Amino acid sequence: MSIVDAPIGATAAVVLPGESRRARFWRRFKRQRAAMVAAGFLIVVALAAIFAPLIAPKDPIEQSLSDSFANPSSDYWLGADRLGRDTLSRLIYGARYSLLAAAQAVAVAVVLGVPLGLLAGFARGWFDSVASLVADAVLSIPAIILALAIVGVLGPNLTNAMIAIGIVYAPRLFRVVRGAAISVREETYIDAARASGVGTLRIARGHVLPNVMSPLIVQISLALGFAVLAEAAVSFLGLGVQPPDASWGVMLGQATAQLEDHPVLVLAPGIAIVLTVLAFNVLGDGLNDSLGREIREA
Amino acid sequence: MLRLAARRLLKVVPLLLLVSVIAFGLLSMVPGDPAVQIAGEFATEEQIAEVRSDLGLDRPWIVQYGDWLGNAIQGDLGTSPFSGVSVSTQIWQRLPTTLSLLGWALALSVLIGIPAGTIAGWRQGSVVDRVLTMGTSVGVAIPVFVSALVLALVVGLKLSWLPATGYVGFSESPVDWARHLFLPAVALALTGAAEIARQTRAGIIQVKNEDYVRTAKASGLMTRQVLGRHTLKNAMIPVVTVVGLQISRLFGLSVLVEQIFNIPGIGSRLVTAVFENDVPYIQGTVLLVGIAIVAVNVAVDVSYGYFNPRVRAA
Amino acid sequence: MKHGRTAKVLVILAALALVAAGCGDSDDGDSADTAAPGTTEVAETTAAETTEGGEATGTTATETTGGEASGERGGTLIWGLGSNGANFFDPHMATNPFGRSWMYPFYDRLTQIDQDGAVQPMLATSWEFAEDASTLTFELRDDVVFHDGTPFDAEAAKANLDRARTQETGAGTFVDLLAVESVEVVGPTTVQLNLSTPASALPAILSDQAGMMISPAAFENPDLATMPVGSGPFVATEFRVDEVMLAEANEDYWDPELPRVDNLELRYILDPTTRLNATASGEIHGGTLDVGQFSRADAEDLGLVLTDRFSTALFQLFLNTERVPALANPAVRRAIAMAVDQEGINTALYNEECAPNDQVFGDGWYPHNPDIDSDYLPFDPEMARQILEEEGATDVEFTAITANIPSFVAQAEALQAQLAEVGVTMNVAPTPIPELISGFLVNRTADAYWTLNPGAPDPAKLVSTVWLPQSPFNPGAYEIPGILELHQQAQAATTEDERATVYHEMAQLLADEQLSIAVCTPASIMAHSADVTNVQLLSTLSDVDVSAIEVQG
Amino acid sequence: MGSTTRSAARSGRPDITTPVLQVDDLAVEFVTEVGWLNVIDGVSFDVRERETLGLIGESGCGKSVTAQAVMGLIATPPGRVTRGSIRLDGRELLDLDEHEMRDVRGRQVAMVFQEPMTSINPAFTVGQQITEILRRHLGLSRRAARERAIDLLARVGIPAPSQRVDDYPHQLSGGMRQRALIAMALSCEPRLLIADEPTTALDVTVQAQVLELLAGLQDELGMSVLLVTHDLGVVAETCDRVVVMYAGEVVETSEATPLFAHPKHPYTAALLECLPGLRVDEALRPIPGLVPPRYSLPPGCLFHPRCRYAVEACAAERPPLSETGVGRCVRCIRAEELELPGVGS
Repeated sequence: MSIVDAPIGATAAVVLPGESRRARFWRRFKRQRAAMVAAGFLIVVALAAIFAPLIAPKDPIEQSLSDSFANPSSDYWLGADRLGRDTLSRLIYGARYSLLAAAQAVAVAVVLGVPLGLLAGFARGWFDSVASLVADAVLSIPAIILALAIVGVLGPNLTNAMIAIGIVYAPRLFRVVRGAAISVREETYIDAARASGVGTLRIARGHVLPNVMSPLIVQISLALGFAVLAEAAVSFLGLGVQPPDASWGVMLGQATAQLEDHPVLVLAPGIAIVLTVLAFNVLGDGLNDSLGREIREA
Repeated sequence: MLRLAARRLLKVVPLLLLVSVIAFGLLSMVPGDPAVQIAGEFATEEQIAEVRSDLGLDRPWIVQYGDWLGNAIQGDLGTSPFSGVSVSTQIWQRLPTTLSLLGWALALSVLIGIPAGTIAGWRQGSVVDRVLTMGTSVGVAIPVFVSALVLALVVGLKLSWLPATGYVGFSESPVDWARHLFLPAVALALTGAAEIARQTRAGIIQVKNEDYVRTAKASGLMTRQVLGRHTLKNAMIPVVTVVGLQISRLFGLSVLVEQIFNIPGIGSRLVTAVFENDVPYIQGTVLLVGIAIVAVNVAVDVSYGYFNPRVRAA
Repeated sequence: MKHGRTAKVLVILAALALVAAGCGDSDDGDSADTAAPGTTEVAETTAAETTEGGEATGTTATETTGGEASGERGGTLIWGLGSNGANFFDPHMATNPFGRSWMYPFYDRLTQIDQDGAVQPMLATSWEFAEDASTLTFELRDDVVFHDGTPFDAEAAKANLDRARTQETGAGTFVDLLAVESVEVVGPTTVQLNLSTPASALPAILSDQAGMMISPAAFENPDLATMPVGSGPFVATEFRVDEVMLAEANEDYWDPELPRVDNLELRYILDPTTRLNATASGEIHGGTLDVGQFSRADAEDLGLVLTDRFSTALFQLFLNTERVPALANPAVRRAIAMAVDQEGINTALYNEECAPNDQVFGDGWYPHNPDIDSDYLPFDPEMARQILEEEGATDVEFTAITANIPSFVAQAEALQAQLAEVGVTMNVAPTPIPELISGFLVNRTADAYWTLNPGAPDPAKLVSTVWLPQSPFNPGAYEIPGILELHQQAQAATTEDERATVYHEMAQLLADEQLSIAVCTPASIMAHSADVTNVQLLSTLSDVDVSAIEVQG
Repeated sequence: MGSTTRSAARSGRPDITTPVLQVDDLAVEFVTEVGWLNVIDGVSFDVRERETLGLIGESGCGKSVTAQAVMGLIATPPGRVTRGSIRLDGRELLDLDEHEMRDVRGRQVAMVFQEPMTSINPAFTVGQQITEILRRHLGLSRRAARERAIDLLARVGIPAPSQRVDDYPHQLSGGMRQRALIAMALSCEPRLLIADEPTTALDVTVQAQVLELLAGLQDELGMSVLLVTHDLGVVAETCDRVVVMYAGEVVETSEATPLFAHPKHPYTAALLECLPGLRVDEALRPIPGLVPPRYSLPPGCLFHPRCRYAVEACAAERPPLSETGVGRCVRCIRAEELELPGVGS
């Protein structure tokens, strides 16, 4: 039977006997080319962030006022900003802050959202109603305003800004995890485990968490995208990364007025943000399809 | 249906209370003391303390909250410490502007998002689907304040097809009102439509594999009926939820868009309030928006009854 | 089938680049532009004008003739203002140093300052000091009526001056009138101020908020803060907070030449990019050009006309000498001043619109000491490092707060880098504007504060705010030797020449002391459409008196 | 459940002129992650006028795919018909474009599915879903369609049809819903009804009622029925002729009675041996091994690894489907020599 390379698209998911969950994930993920490209791009950005000192042509903070707003040239590949700092170097170092910010924010969201969501979904009862109430209340207040208020209270710096964004995103993770936990809780094998005397906590860790993992991983990927965007918004209002360091959001904020005369100053961080967020979203979709539900063959 | 709505409304009361606590509590902790603003740079410590007590800021938190909530229920959200103008009037003056902007943005988002999502979902795997999917991913990825500025600069100023700034009330001239709101609404609708399209696509894909859609096809119904009636109506539940979420998201983003397009809505006043530390205005706005979003969520829940008769009977 | 998706992704990325290429940024970086809530001299963010733009292009609206106004009154004037603030229509209570533009159309003052900086009559036709400088007597006009019908006479003037003298909180007008012991009505149109100490600056100071005349009947009116009741050329009709003040011409204004339009709209547009766009798109007639963001060419490219004027403002780094002991040493401060590349900053950050300046008084203002040029403390990092070593101040470190507005942050970052070159570590902490006053002035928790002082109608006011030991902007209460004597002398000098010589000496003293590190003096620039003429700028930065503006077509 | 085949007792003999449905050498492929997968290969059978043909086989043998192929419901992607022809009253359905096929579906060929709970749209009333089909195919007015819908509900045995017509699906029991689906399918009196496991999801008592209903309507409307099932008991009850499928291929075709009495293909015989109801005295003998998945088929006869009578030659090459008497064919090279035990009546 000839195996013609199948077109991508709505393929019927096939369960090959004897295939481990991980192997099946990789077999499917390899076929999601867009997701692979996105993953590749993110790895490149992460490496650039880690090895910034080696890659960046110049010191991102070093100023030369005579080169203020220098146009892209062999010396300044992407031109220089108002203080004569090399845009490319700042972009590479900026990756550090933007990714670090995203990671911090998502970490806060996970620490806050996941355990509470798991407990609420699994334990139900008063805890669930109270936790859901708080989550709904936080979700009822627009993200940007809440973040601004929290940063206002904690004081403007990168970590506080990311804590704020983490708090704002936590209810979303809470609801995803709670939803998954509730659906798993209904499964018969949970009753079977409980019937055989397995403790609630072990059930939660053993059965509920693995099943919650796949929707959670997808949400985390989307959360990272959200965090990069949120960091840009907060930094744009001057409440994020403190000078002289700069994240992409800060670079964007500082260059807004020069959009007409020096578009590259806005373009560089703008494209970086859009591509990174796009990569996170595409990766999220890819993960979603690869981790998705297995359709038993008819 | 009514019982469902009543039960849902009952659940709303504690939620609103919590929103008000967050709105009041969080914002009253924001540093930067309004009393110093009013007293001026030459005031002495005592004078600042005196102004603070006039504003009632020296009372314990709970008392301030109780007082504020009591008034809020009667529609009085306090006064801005600087201009002495009541917050409620400020919001009331600016509400129609923001509602027009959000109305436009939501309409555009829905009119673009749902059809795009339906086509992408119905023709899953086709080129159209992949283009639309990638388009929505990009749409979601572009920061709103970037698209807003580009629209303002390129379409507004350079091409001057549409006004780059300002707002004209509907009563004054509906045409100008629409023209002034178009660009900011598009800037907002870009991400709004993308989000709705993604959800509609997922909904359509899930529903189109249902047995009853196969039955409809097997009965030889036209695509218009199979897709338009049978599939769409059942796919709408998740979509309506997302549209509900969009309203809260669009308001948050409109704060920046109103600023860029200089539209005198609740949002642009919020930016100046944050910078002026006009806490009563911020608290009033956050409370009002919270109530509006809770109301939207209730409406969304109740709408499930329309889409799913089984819920209606519950 | 094979290449399928990869090719498509690359195509998308390319398309994306095009889309993103169009990407600008969000609204103007410094979305807070000014919104100088509270009283600090957080500038309107406008670093205006070059020095050579000394002369004012607008005509003076002095005396009664009202200059060469052309023909009869007509049309509606819409002007964009970048700042608002607390109680900004009650001149004695308003704490926003950039609120003047909102008040001038509604409140007449006792005196006014023409474009050359000379004090001219307004509600007061003439004034004179007694021989022993113990009193100052004003002769008042007899044909002035407030908007609410109350006639303006000596009683009204006394009521206003007393209110201004006793209002402890708010605009600080009581500091301006410290020298006034009491106010006496000596005639229906004559009022006499009894002075405890000589105060030659009073006539100039009374051209500002301290000299604004409010209708006494409106003193107790609770919404005076939002509905001005003065005797000015315009009468307020409707006010919407943070949005617009609508006004119509005052039909029975005492100066027949004014106002030159039927209706006035003062629009609050915080964001400089939006303001420039609004002017370019014709939504408003004009507004302040934020030179920290846009060059003159930008405005002219958009087909706009520029009216500029020298200003009494100064970009400077205020220091708390108590919190940072090393900064208590004038030599160290001078070394820091020499580490600053004023010319470099001017070109990079102000589009060449902020004249380098080592003394505190801008060029074009009479207290400016011509012998001190911008190279008095030359840009010489080598020498600066040397002095610091001699003074044993090799590890100076402090934190400077500034408004979290991109242009301000960029200026602070420039200083940070230049100071680092000579071994001085200045950390920059962008701070939300409401916390700047409490940070530096009230709780005194900040070491230094980078900002713009908008200037003042009279040098005396500037000195009392910053350089006296008890001045609010001298939190370290640093005592400059001889400053108090010079301040007294200036107050006692009656003619402008005498005052000029005293201030020249003071300028020399302050230039040596560098209690606040002076960088440059911005000029005020208004960008407006061509069909708007007679735009009168004030000496304080980016303040405009729209009373005399005329709109053709 | 009596072992006699119902068909013999029915009134008219099935007309043997041109068959209503002729399926010839049909092959269908599905795209999966491991590439194109051939699901059914070389399926041929006919359904004659007023006849009930049983299409039986274990789950996964491709019988449902065959039924859906006839209805043109194979979505491309992921599926596609690669070979063969499907003729309805002599008209080649595979040549029709989607638009023309829509006029056939529901009008000339109708289908009833296995899951009554999910095969009816929960968001619309039963009446709405029936009138929609009537108006689409017959262009009836709103009122006429409603009357006809009520009449149809009555004929499928739903009590108080004039109220039930405005009920939502969740207000009806499983049996009632299957009756409503049948009403929908038969609303335009189609030439052929394809019933894909119509009673599998119902409990036994309701099962019998539905089968009774189908037989009654078939006589009344002179309709042919293609019954897809894995339940030999149902086949024995209702089918005139039977087609046995195994792993995507037809292995035996025959009249119902002779098939049960003298099965020709070892797989058919083995199936009969599994039937508890039919043999009281002997122990059940399950078929060893599993149905081979389509992506790893054994060489030669697909059943040979599990066939008790398999010999060397069976593994050599694929046996053809050959005629063994009037209207009977079998895909086994040893069919002639083997005497396979049947189920005596």
